Amino acid sequence: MNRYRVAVHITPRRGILDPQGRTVADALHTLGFAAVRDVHVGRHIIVDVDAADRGAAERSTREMCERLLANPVTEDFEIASVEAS
Amino acid sequence: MNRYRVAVHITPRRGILDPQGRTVADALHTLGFAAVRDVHVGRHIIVDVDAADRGAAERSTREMCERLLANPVTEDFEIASVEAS
Amino acid sequence: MKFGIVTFPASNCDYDAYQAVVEGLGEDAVFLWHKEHDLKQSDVIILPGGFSYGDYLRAGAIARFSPVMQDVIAFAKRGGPVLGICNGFQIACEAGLLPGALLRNASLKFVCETVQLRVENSDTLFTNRYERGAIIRVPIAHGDGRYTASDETLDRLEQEGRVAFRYVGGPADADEWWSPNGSMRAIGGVVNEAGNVLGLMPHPERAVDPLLGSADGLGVFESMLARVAA
Amino acid sequence: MPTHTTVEPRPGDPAITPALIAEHGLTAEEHDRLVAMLCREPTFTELGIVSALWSEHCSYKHSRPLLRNLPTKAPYVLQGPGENAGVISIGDGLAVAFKIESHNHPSAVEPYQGAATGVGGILRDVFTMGARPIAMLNSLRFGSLESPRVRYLFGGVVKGIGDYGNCVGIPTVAGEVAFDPSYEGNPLVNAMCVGLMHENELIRAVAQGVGNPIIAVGARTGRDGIHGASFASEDLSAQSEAKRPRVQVGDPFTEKLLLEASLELIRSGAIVAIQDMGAAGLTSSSAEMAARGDVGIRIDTTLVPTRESGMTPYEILLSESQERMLVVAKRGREAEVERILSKWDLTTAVIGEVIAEPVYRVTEGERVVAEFPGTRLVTDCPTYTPDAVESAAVAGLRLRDVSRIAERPEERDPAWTLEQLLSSPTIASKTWVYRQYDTTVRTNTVIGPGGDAAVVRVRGTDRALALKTDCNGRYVYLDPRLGAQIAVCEAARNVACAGGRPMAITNNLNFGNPRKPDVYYQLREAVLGMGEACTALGTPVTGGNVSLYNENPGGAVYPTPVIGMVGVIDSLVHITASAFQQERDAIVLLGEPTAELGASEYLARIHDVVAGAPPACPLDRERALIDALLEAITSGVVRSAHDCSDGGLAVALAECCIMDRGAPHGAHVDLSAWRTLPQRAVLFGEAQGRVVVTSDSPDTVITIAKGHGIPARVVGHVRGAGSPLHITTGGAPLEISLARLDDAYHEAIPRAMSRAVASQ
Ligand SMILES: Nc1ncnc2c1ncn2[C@@H]1O[C@H](COP(=O)(O)OP(=O)(O)O)[C@@H](O)[C@H]1O
Ligand SMILES: [Mg+2]
Repeated sequence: MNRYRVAVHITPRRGILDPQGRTVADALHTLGFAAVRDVHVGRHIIVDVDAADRGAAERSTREMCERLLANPVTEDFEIASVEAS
Repeated sequence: MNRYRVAVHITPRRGILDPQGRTVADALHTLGFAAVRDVHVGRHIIVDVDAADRGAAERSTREMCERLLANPVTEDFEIASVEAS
Repeated sequence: MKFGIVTFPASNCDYDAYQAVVEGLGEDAVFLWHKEHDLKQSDVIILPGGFSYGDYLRAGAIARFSPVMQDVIAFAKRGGPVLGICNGFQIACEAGLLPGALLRNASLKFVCETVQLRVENSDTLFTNRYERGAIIRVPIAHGDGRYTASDETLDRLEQEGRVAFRYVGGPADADEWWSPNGSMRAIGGVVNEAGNVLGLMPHPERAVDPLLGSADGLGVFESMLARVAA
Repeated sequence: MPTHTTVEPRPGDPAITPALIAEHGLTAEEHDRLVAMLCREPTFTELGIVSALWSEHCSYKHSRPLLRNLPTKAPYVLQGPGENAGVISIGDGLAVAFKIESHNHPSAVEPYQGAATGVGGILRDVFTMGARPIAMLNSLRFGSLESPRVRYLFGGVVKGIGDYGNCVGIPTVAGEVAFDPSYEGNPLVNAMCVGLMHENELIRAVAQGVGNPIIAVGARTGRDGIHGASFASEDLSAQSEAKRPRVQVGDPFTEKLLLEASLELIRSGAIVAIQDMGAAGLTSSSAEMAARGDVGIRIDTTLVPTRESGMTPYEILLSESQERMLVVAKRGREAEVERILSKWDLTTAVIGEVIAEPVYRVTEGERVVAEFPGTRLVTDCPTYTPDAVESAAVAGLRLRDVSRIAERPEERDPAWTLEQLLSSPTIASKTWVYRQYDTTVRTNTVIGPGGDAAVVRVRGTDRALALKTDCNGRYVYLDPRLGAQIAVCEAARNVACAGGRPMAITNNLNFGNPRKPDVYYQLREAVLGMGEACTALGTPVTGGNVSLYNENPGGAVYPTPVIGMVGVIDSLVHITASAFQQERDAIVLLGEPTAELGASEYLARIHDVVAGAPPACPLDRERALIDALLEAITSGVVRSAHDCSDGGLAVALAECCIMDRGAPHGAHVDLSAWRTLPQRAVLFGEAQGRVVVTSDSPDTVITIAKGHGIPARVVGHVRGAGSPLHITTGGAPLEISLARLDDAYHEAIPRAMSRAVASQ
């Protein structure tokens, strides 16, 4: 068994209102960051998991996303990276 | 001016209690993912910004993190990627 | 009639629901412990408000995997009446008992106030003691109450009369849709296809005593009593 | 006599040097006192323990002698100061536990977590008495909302209070917020909790019974909040230094489990004592419980569940990780305790026991790392009575004749002045704040925030509690003794306006550095003034908290002794609203305007002047006013009652018109009876002892008032929602539409907060 650090991005599905992104963008404008065009806020989840190999670590994290970490109705997820640790 | 998409990871600072991460790890164990060692829940922020070049896009996003996006006391941030878009 | 009220870790309106049933309605209520597979022969299940598992990750996401939820889901599938209030609504959506999801309020702030709801369908198991179109005053208190679903789902809910309550009372017009949390189409409560599960963000159990400002929520409990006891 | 043991230095611990002692905040005399107690040099662990227990926060060394002056007794006081919370009996075998606590410094660093953990701590203080928390209050002070950093702090604190209390499911029902530049950089965040119990469930945090196990419950211990200093040693390497977070993070989810589990434990009878591991964590909770019981205890730090590996005894003892409790169980009933805690998924571990030997002993496995004789660790801590001298500058400000300050041209229209005052963030509606608090959970809130005191009914009885926090720091700054008296009287008046008989107070003394003579003077005078008012009103002090060293680069904050008042409403029918209720009701003013303008919000807001003497506040008159008001309310002739405070009579009247946004009322008021007084003093002066009452039987109200020697007269009538607020005085009449009033009062804070925040 090896230890892996898997990073997951969970993002609001396109088309669904993202008030947090909008509010952050507005706040950035007020602070003077006029060049900001758009902001989206999602979750960045780090899972430390024991697995036989990278592939297994990724597969099992994918399953965690499907079952718990992401909401299939409103969110998309993506495995951003898998690193041996 | 070019448009860049900058991705930022904001994570709870190490050593600071992360009740959310712990609760999610416990839940994953209950769901049968016994190999999960630890979980941390942070934010994944995507900033679309106009800038002269990649470096400028990154610098300005870094400043946004320092001033607004990340809590300087409890969170760490990292610029995960800068892509021309 | 016996109401079973589920206590999840950090449920905090379980006791209020209990009081509403026992004192407000004059019926029996029992608490159901989340770790047990025992519905104690309840006729109706209430998933109460609160912050089950701290609402960490997403409101209701973890609670739906509690042991008792397997029994609640089976009970609902058999046609048993289930009322999900606030966090209970969130749990019911996460568990797939109801369509859609409840996202962070559009204001990004927790909001506590008394709102006006219009009864959109008075034929349901949960609303038959109201007049259709009646406007009732009920408190809300939530941070994640923005009802969200695909357009197809929303169209279908409306066609099938499954939008039970809508937020109304815009500044100009008492009948105007006006959602305190950014809910799509100002939806405050929906029922499932079979009509035996209601989820709503407002707290009818907090509106059963005129001393506290409104007794308009009692109708939800009376409606269930009228149908289930019959 | 206990023999003085030798305790070998622990390998890896730093040597005790004068520098290390100084870094631990101990003076040379305190060190000598410690050496005399131990008959030897302390070990590193012992130094840490003492530095925590003798810190201002734990030992009250600069305030304890003063606090002895406070009245603490009444037949209904079941528990006075000295326990986790005070307790009063409210009849029918029921009792109320309540206490206030500050989290000013943590909130200045990290507003969200600082405020949240403050709420967590005060909740634990109340439920460890055996009471179920039923209401939360708070008292907040910030700098000017013009600053983006202040907006960040304000927003974060409010969200932190809300998120924590909402999750645990306790309604936050009342409070106060004021803004003044003196709090810039050092906000005040005080949280109060009120709990209900049966008298026979009262449990005190007193360790007893040789052989009884000591159990750590709840969250694991991490390296959070260990104060100490930055010393180098093997164990406390730079690396562990980096791991030591500057702030504690709250976990309201665990708190809710702790709450339920603690109440179940107390009811089971399987435990002797229970206490929060709050400031100075395991050290103070264990030492205080031992001292109260006058028993010895032994703790083995290797048995404490930790979040990280390699923690030293020093770190474990001083950690301030949140959501942890210390329990003394009855020997033989450990399994029962364990069963209850595991039902609530809480970590538990037996970490020590009560022992016959009169010592406080800490071991790391077999090795003794700290040992103190008897309970002297707690009882021998030093106290100080520094010099007290009033600041000449402040005395000068107080003596200034503010009646000579010229009016601004805009003031020719008093409606302009009223609008300015209503939109002053200190006066403006705090709906932006309490909309973020769950105020209705537990279904007992009869009157939530927005009026005077909040009212929470006591289920199963015909009674209710009236609750409020109050303090005007500017008054206390200009005259500490009088200002503190006014704080008590204002809280009592607010409680009485809701129909409550003021019963008892808790208090939070927020002051600057007590070693400065002018600050110590403020502290001494304020404590004396508070005591005098409490004696006069018959409201003993059952507890409180002292927060000193509230300073910013510009000097100390305004001295702010916040009063948390608990009152009892004898029958639900006597619950009284603040807003106007009914058209055509007569408006009766109890008490009278005066020429006073000193220390007012009017001077601060309109003229940018902080000067003059605060309004007089004869205590017997305040008592008579409260008696008169309560007699009128219980006679059933009062439809609404609202006291005059910040902004004076015009503001109070305006608030009565528009505070209930859903049901506004106009009013027609005639104050020309006082035309000989300066118009601005009549409208905006803050004369004490006044209440605006509405009634359909004004004659009865007036007769009752006169019976108590309180002047009273009909000053106008309530009008419908279409009418303006119209006030005649000797001078230019004041007329203003409800829409303008509403906008000024209700939109000021949302408007300010819609501007950007900045965390830096
Ligand atoms: N921080 C707060 N939390 C909850 N309620 C608050 C807070 N600040 C103010 N309020 C509420 O707003 C109302 C007005 O408060 P305040 O101006 O302090 O009243 P008063 O002048 O009568 O003391 C009260 O009902 C009070 O409880
Ligand atoms: Mg008042």
